[in-house]
Amino acid sequence: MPFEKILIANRGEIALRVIRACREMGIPTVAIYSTADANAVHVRFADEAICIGPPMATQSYLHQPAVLSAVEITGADAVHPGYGFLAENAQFASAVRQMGRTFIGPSVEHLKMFGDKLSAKAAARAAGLPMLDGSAGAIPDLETAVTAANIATYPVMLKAAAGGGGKGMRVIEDEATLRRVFALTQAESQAAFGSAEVFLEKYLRRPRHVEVQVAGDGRGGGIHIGTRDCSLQRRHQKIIEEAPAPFLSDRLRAEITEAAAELIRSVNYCTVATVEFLVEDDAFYFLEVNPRIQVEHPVSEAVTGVDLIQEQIHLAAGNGLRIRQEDIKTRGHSIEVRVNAEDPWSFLPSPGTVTGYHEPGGPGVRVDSAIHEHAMVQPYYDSLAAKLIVHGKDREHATRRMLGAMEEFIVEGIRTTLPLQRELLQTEEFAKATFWTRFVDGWVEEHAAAKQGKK
Amino acid sequence: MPFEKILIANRGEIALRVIRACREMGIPTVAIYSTADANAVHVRFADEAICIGPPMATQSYLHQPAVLSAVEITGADAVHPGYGFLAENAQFASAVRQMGRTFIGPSVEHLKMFGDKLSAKAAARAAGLPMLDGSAGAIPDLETAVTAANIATYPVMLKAAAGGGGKGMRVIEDEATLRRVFALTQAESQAAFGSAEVFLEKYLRRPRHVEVQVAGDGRGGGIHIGTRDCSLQRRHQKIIEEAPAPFLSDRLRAEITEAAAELIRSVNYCTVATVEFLVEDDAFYFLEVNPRIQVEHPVSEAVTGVDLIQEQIHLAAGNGLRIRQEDIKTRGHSIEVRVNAEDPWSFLPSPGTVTGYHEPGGPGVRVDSAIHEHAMVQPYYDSLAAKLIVHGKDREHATRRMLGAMEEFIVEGIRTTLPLQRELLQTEEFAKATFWTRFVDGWVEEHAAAKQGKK
Amino acid sequence: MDLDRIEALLKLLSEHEVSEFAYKDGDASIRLRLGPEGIPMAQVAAPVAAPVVAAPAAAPAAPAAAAAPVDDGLIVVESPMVGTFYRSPAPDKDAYVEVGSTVKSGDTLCIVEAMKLMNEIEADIGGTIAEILVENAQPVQFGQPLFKIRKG
Amino acid sequence: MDLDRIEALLKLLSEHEVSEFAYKDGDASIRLRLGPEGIPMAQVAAPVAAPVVAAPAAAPAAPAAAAAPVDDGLIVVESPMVGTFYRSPAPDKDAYVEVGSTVKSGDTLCIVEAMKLMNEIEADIGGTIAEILVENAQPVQFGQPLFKIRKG
Repeated sequence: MPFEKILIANRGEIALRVIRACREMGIPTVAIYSTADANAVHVRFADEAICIGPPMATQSYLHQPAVLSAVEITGADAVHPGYGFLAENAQFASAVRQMGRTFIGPSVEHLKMFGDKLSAKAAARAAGLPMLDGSAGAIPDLETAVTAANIATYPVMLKAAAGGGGKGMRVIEDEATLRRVFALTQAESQAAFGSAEVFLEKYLRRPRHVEVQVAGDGRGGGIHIGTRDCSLQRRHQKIIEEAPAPFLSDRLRAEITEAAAELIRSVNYCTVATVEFLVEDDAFYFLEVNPRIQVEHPVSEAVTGVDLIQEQIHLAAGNGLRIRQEDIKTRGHSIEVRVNAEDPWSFLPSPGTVTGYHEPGGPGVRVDSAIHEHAMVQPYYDSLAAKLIVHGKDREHATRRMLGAMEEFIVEGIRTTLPLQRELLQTEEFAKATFWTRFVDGWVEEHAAAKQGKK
Repeated sequence: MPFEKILIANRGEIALRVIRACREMGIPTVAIYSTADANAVHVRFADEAICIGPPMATQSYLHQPAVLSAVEITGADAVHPGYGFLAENAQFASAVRQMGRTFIGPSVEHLKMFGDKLSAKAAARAAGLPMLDGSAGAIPDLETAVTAANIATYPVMLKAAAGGGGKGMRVIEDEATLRRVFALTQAESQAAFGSAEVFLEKYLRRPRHVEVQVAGDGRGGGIHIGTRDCSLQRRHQKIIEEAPAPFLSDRLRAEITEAAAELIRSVNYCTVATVEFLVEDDAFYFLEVNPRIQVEHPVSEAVTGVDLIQEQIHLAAGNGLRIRQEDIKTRGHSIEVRVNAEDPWSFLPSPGTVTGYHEPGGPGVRVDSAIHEHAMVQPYYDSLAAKLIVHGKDREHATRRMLGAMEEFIVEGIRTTLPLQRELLQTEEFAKATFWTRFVDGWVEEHAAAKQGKK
Repeated sequence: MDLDRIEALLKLLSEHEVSEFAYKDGDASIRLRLGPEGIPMAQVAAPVAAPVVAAPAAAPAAPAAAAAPVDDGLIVVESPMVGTFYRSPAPDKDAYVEVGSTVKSGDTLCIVEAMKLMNEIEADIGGTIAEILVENAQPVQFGQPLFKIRKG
Repeated sequence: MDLDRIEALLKLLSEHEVSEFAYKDGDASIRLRLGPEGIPMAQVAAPVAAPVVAAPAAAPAAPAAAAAPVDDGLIVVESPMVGTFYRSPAPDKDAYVEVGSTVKSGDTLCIVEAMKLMNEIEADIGGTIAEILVENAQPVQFGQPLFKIRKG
């Protein structure tokens, strides 16, 4: 047993996912919760549970003294941070380790390296990954920006180095515009993120978001665990994901997975991560590294049979990689739909009590849910209520299976994004995978008015 | 699309299972229901639904004129009978075909052949399958019985040819007993089953129930789709099943699967079936053929990736076998637990309203359920409320996964057999697969009193 | 038990927040359920399954005969079986009844054909046909309302 | 049926927090279910998760200060943070308060240690310590009741 007791510094479906993994490994778990979550599933199904504060995340799940105090008094010897909250917080990881406990995630050094866009890009460039043309680092002044833009060719994108989640980015179509907005963007970045550092790169008009699941042993060993496509995003939030990434040429698939694995090997990365790329035509470009487990990890689990959470725990325990690259074989196709508690067309959050609930079932259907009948969807936290994952023989079969399962997924009392996703899965753009990262935003704008009428 | 519209002559989880298969194939479905089932899930999720009668099964699901009338007025071109009810009723299958519709099941000839224990044994013997020593057919008189028993050696079992489900059987330890009870057994058989025909065979003390999933194309082609072990039975009702059957020698596994496939090839059987065997030490003996889909089919689906209901539909449409023997590869291990609405220790039915419900989820967990919060478990039909199926890397992993999933399976308002199954899965007999077909009965008797106290 | 006693009982039960009560003594029995019921998921939501015929068969089981009173003093005649509804004995014959027809108990109202068998459906009460609820030659399910009869 | 007897029965049942009752004697039988129907699954069932500490944190959020009135006229002081509860400033010192101690608003009641920080928990109301709910040096969670104070 790699650990005696794991405290899960998270809530919702990912906390339950970690509980399930630990239970199979025979490791007792501790749930932490805010007063708003006293009846939440992760509290119910953990072996122990401890209330750490009031509903606001800043006073509970994000409040490091409370979380660390819970670790101390429960005697957990390891902390799983899930995703979000403190998962990529170097200070928290460091504090956990200073207590002599294991942080189930990367080293502080790697959290810092991949937490900053520029140092992440530097690491990727050093590992030989293809980069979008642009500035190699922060741009000191306007003339450097103009030169870099001329090399990259317009359109280019100006990005705040400390930005993220789609914030602090500006598309620039010509030099005149660049000259007009450069200083403004720096000032905005300073105001929004506390750093005026900006960089510039080639802007792709219709890129797909393709990412590679990787795992490293911290000793220069590292493998990829297949590709995912997460191009279907609403305001930079993924809403449908699939594995493997469809319609990649064999050459591209081989190159992109090897590149991702090479990056984590080159920095002696230890634990699981996702290397994200943009793909356009038959080329791929490094985007960023997410040094944690991701929401969409189940699609990779479905097609490869690897339990990524259990691998993560084993790697944190220093057990090294238990799987070799040649063990990773992809079977069939998997799709995940995020069931967000939001209005499907306006994307406004829809917290409240679930008054009716029915989960789909049958072959090839997996549900990772934090809700049930009578559950409260809290207004304080993100809106992900459940994930529906299907596994089919091929992409077309998985799509049909997903559409069938969605018909059976009944959530009453709150609104969910399911109606939007049901329609998206039936578009020609999905069938042919001709979607791109901003496809959903345009599609929703076109259809929202009509849909709002129908709803 | 093999059919235009399929009427499902059943209810509960198997009706929903067929709906799911049809939906993936793009075939519209018709549900039939009694007034008691007006709010049942199969009614809700079928494309059409039609009420065929009052609650009593004899006036609804078993009432052939009502079912056939529903077929007629809905214009369904095929009928899926599920299991139980009319699934093995030759008269019903014949009536469906006389209406020019397809019965998704075997020919009338095969229904009759396998519906009678003696003709089934004759077919198996002709195909060269190993049989328990005993009478080759009905025993005309006592002296024949004594001779047959001497060849088989005691103990022997006297069985009513028309019996089934564990009824009409008597274990006999010596000749004196045989002489005393032979005529009595004939008389009982006459009274209970309308036929005095009895036969006799060797009685095994600790046999395991091993069965082989098969599929035939009706033209002499036939394959096996792996083994299952269903030794854990309570009063001859299976309660835990698994695939593949554990701890079979490679030789035995090869022989038993080939024997089963040979049997269905030898009679030009068309559609799916299960060939059941008893296994003791390293020998196997033919038991019977179930010419229909079985409750426990999901464990075979989990380890082989074959959708048995869809194969059944394709075979009924005359499409022949779409899978070859060499395509059948077993991956990992799967276990199914039947969630029966019964007291776990007394096995008394526990119908009623489900007042609280939570299904397990996460990787490798499948739920085929006919219930949900507020669902009514009817007293009129069998007590199977849901099936929980897990798939793991190996048997030990599948067992841990099942135990974890059972912790999350919450059914309130009715009693279920889950507490019994949770304990059974933790016995040494399960871990080492040293159980046998009557193990549970003895185990429950030993433990029931203690458990009843704890409950 | 008279109404006063029932009222007193109800007061008592709700004071103690009793949600269910059943009492039986010999032939007398009472059964009460107080407060809002947990409404079934399957009933709350819009039905996904489209019934073959319009009327949901939530009606009480009426195995052979088929008359159930409804609120407005009318009697509903329900189909005792699944089949096809015919208003006349043959295509070229007159309908058994029209709206306004007077019927007495035992009069044939229609035919429900099931498996080539023509089942005559008879009135088990006398009165006037107030409404015919199904079109000729349409499929009907078990328990589906066919006619409304005004008693008398 | 005798209403007085039923009332006596109901009183008895609710005193003992019985939620269901069934009784049968020959032909007579009675069946009762008390309390609101359809209580959420997550609340009805015995909790699977064993809380680290006894009291479930169903208490209202009490962010900084931590006094909540309870039925019996007593005021409950809740822990404003997760940590370890100490009754005295140091192992060799006297406890801040004992049962029966009189406190005024602002008096230190105990320490909750979190991450090596000793947080003094003060009374925000004057009165008499009626009960001390946690043993010395035990872990406490957010919102957990620590003391009961009788006001005045």
